Amino acid sequence: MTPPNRARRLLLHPLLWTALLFLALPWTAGSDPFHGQWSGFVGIATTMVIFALFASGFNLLFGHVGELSFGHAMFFTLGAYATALYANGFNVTVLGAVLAHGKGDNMLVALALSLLLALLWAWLLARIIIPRSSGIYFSMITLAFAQIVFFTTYRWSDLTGGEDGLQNVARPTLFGADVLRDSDHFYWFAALCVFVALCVLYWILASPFGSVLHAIRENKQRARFLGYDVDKYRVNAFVLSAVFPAIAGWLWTYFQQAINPDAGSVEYSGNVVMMSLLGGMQTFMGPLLGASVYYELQNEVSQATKYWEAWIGVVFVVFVLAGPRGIMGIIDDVRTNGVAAILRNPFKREEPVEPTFDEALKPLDESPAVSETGVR
Amino acid sequence: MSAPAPAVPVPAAGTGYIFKTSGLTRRFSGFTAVNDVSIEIPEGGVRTIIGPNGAGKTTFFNLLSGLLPPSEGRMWFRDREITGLPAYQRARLGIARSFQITNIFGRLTVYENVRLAVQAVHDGKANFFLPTARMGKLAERTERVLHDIGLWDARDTRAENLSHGDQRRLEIGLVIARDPPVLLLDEPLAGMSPTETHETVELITRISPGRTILLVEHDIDVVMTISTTITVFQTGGVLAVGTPTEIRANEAVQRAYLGEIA
Amino acid sequence: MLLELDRVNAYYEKSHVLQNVTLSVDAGEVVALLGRNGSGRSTTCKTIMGLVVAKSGTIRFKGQEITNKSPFALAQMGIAFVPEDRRIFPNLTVGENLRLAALAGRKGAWNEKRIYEYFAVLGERKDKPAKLSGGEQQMLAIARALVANPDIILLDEPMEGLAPLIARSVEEVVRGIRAEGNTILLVEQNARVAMSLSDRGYVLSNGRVMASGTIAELEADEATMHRYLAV
Amino acid sequence: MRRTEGLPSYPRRERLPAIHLTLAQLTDQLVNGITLGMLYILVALGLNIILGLMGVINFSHGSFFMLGAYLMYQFNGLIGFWPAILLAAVLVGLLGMAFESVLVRPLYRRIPEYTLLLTFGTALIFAQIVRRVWGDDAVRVDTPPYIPDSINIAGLAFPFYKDVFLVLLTVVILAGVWLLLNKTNIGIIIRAGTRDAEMVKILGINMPLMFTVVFGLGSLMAGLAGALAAPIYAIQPSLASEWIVLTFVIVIVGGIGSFWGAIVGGLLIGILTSLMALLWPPAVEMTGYFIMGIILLVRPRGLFGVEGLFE
Repeated sequence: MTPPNRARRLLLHPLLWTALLFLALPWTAGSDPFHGQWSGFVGIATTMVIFALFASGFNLLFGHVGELSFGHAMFFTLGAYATALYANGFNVTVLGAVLAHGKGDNMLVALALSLLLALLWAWLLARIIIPRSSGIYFSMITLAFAQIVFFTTYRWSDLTGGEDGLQNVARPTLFGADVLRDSDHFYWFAALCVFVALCVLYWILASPFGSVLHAIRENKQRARFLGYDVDKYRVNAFVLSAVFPAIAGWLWTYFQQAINPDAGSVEYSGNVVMMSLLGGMQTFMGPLLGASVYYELQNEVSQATKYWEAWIGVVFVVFVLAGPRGIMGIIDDVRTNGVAAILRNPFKREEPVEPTFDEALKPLDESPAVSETGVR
Repeated sequence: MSAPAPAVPVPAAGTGYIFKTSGLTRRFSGFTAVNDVSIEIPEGGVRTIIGPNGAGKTTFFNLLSGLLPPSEGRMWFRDREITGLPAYQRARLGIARSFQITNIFGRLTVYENVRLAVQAVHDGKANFFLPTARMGKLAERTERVLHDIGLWDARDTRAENLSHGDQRRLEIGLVIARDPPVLLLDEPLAGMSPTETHETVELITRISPGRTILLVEHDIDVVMTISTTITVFQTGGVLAVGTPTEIRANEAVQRAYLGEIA
Repeated sequence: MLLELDRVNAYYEKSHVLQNVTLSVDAGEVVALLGRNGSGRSTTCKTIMGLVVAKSGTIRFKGQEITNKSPFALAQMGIAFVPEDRRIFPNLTVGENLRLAALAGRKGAWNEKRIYEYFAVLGERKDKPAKLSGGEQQMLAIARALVANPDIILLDEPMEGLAPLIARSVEEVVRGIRAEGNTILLVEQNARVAMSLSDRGYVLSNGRVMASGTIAELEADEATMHRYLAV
Repeated sequence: MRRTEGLPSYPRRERLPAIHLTLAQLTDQLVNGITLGMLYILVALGLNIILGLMGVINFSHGSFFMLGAYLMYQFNGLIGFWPAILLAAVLVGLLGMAFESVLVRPLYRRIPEYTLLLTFGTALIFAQIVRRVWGDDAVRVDTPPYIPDSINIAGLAFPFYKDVFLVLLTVVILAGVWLLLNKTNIGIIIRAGTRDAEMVKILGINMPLMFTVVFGLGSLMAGLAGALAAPIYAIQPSLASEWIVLTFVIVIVGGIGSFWGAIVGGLLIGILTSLMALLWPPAVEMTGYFIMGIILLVRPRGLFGVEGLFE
């Protein structure tokens, strides 16, 4: 690589832009933290960064492996409940044995528990789902399994507090100092955690492992014939993509200081799908942008109408039809073709590629690529 | 994250044949594409399979490379039985194949395409999470392959934007990237212009020493020039095997292609 | 002319599979498309049928331009296509396969009853699921084309992959429907068979028409025949 | 999925130890389950036919069910009970046809996930429209006075509309759908199309039109189920999301594109869910998902999911 090229690459580095985005978020929408003028937006900014991580984790699977999970809120909610249960303590009878735990205030232990729970569940599911499904079949199945988690949090009232959830979760201390109680401090804490996690995600995607995922997204069959154990990669990707929502759930509990079953609902799963698509799902920045735009939109529209979700739906539908590569895709188009060309022909966008082989309705992935009668 | 690759040592050469099949049969509904084929394909050289449409050539390839399970019969790669082995493990043994329709990673760059193929050799190694750029050996081999297939200058192009001929060449690049002992090339010249055909034939000739190439091809002129032996398939079975000269002189073969007027 | 192709160009992805193909078929004629595998014969049929996009050139049928029309509209105009892989619906009965084909077809000499008389093997199985052998599938595929009473049948490799004896019986069927005065554009690997069935022929190679003429003319041109058809 | 009051009315009883189950309770729940299953079947079969023919999965299918119920509620006061059911179903069917030709059609060339995404977005819109028009609170429809409340069979009292009339009507409707699929020309086209839509086109059938018609038909079935269910369940905006996930589960359990799969899957989940209400109430809503998990382990393509569709 020639030096100017390297400088250019550094300038366009997604992590740099991520950092800039996180620095900029609290300043938008009329806040001016330098002069102590928080307009309540820091709460929204915190939501944005947490969901940026959640959506990025989801997008590892959708944008980079090509599998659309409609149930990723299950990992978010598992992480969140693990944290809340650890922080608040619990006392529950399981199979005749009394399990009890007092309040815990070490947030790293909470994080470890969140990850453990999410990883176990993800691994179990991956072993069941991955060899048996792909395409929309995969989407439907993940959606259904997420419902098991949702209804568990909803119905197991002794443990989870049922519909009301778990309240009054204390914010953790930093080296013994109770600084995170303050919402802007918490924003910077969350932003930093998310940034570190995103660095790890970026590293994964840039590694040889990540490029195999892209290969699988582009052409499963070819990857297989290069000697890759495609299902093993898909299982690993599935498990990895559960890690980031779990971390996001951990932050979410501490941020909200409460958790209820909604966090694992179809809506939450669907929201991150929308965020990824709005931002641009095959890019690293896409889900981050998408999460920010989503909550900005929600913030603005919800002040005008209580039916704001309809407008989010409209925006989403328009993107699916006319801009399936999301905001990043539009930026890309503008960079390559210039604004004038886009305006002249606003609907001529690069379409996402069709699958190389018709895997849509094949629940089993081992289906022959050659149709039965199409033997040559 | 990646478990170590299953230990599948590449069987040593020396059995004399690269592939052996016994009673290999594949049926589709109402149609037997490959019918009781028992052959041995000798090690080395360009072994071409020709035959009319529907003779079962591609299905035979699909059976050898593990894309389709056989309805009946067994097959061996050197002295190792591969009948039930999944496709990716056959690829790890060194059985590399290209496809009739262009089958590459469309939205990745040419460089990434080849690197993925090269990298497949290292699949399962501990350093798999290191950034790709730092894997020097990979880069070296990738560059070699890109030069070999003449796509070095196009390395940063997205594969889907290449011309048809270049896409087909990239496909061959994917096949040779891990330096496999066997190449299964399914109609590598399909849809190429005369110039592209010429270049690709040269490429195939250049990569053939030290390997066995199984070739399905329709361009008879090319087949006659580069083949060591030709196997003629008809209606799912083997009609004839021989050198190009023998095949040209074989009346049954001429009848299969032309009918009696020739 | 019933069907005319004028300098038609078509691509599969980026591969230029038809290059300035010009040919015509008159009513009542059987025209053979000759050539080796991969020479573009099947693609010609698919392009006529609107299954492959013609990037340039025109296709006319009964004087009307039909380039890149939807397949169902072409079928309703009177073009029947028998694809090389037959594409029988095995989840339907033999009778249902025929009824489906007759739905959008026209009334005429062929109806279900006559089909069963003509193809006895189909008549025996009309109420059974169409899980048929290769030869039976081909019979049904041809019957499916006939029952719509089309003006022209595009017949793609009817004997492909069939054992010699069965191939011969399919050949006889084609000969029979030719004798009834049907117009056929025939793609056939075996030049002898193709030529014995046809009035005229076009020789294709690499997506181009290399030679054309009456069967007698083509037979006389041994050099061309050998160059493009033989091994 | 926020609140669960609107879930199909699983009876909320005190938890009873299993030994105290009486035969009456068991029968009661069994019949309940059959009713529930019948409605599931109607919704799932519509979805499954669309899925089988077009490879399109419609997340808004649950919204069509919900709209059927609301429209029934709306028209009930205006034109009477039976015409309201009919009109609601037909309107939802027409809506489905418009939906397909305007929104879904541009996406056929893309990967199927995009239709899922699109219809997820439209489901959000439908939910808000319903909230805007009919409010957040549940509405109710009563059966007309001339329909008896309950009927005695073998000494047991069954709610007439819910457990007798509805079940019988659904059986008739399903028989009709079966006849349509197996004995009519449209049925031949649909069955052939699930196998190879392009070849059907080659045979001269206007498949784009057929897609619209079949999408309308499937939507009509969802709308009809909604209209029929209106007198039984609380009608509220959350109906859509509650039903759509279970519908997916039934399709997975029964097998994609399978007629009998939808029927067996719907009944199985309806009945087992109802019985679970007796055995272990907290797990009621999860029954279907557990069944799905088990089926997935044993038969990944679902009970009837073989390659041949509608066989």
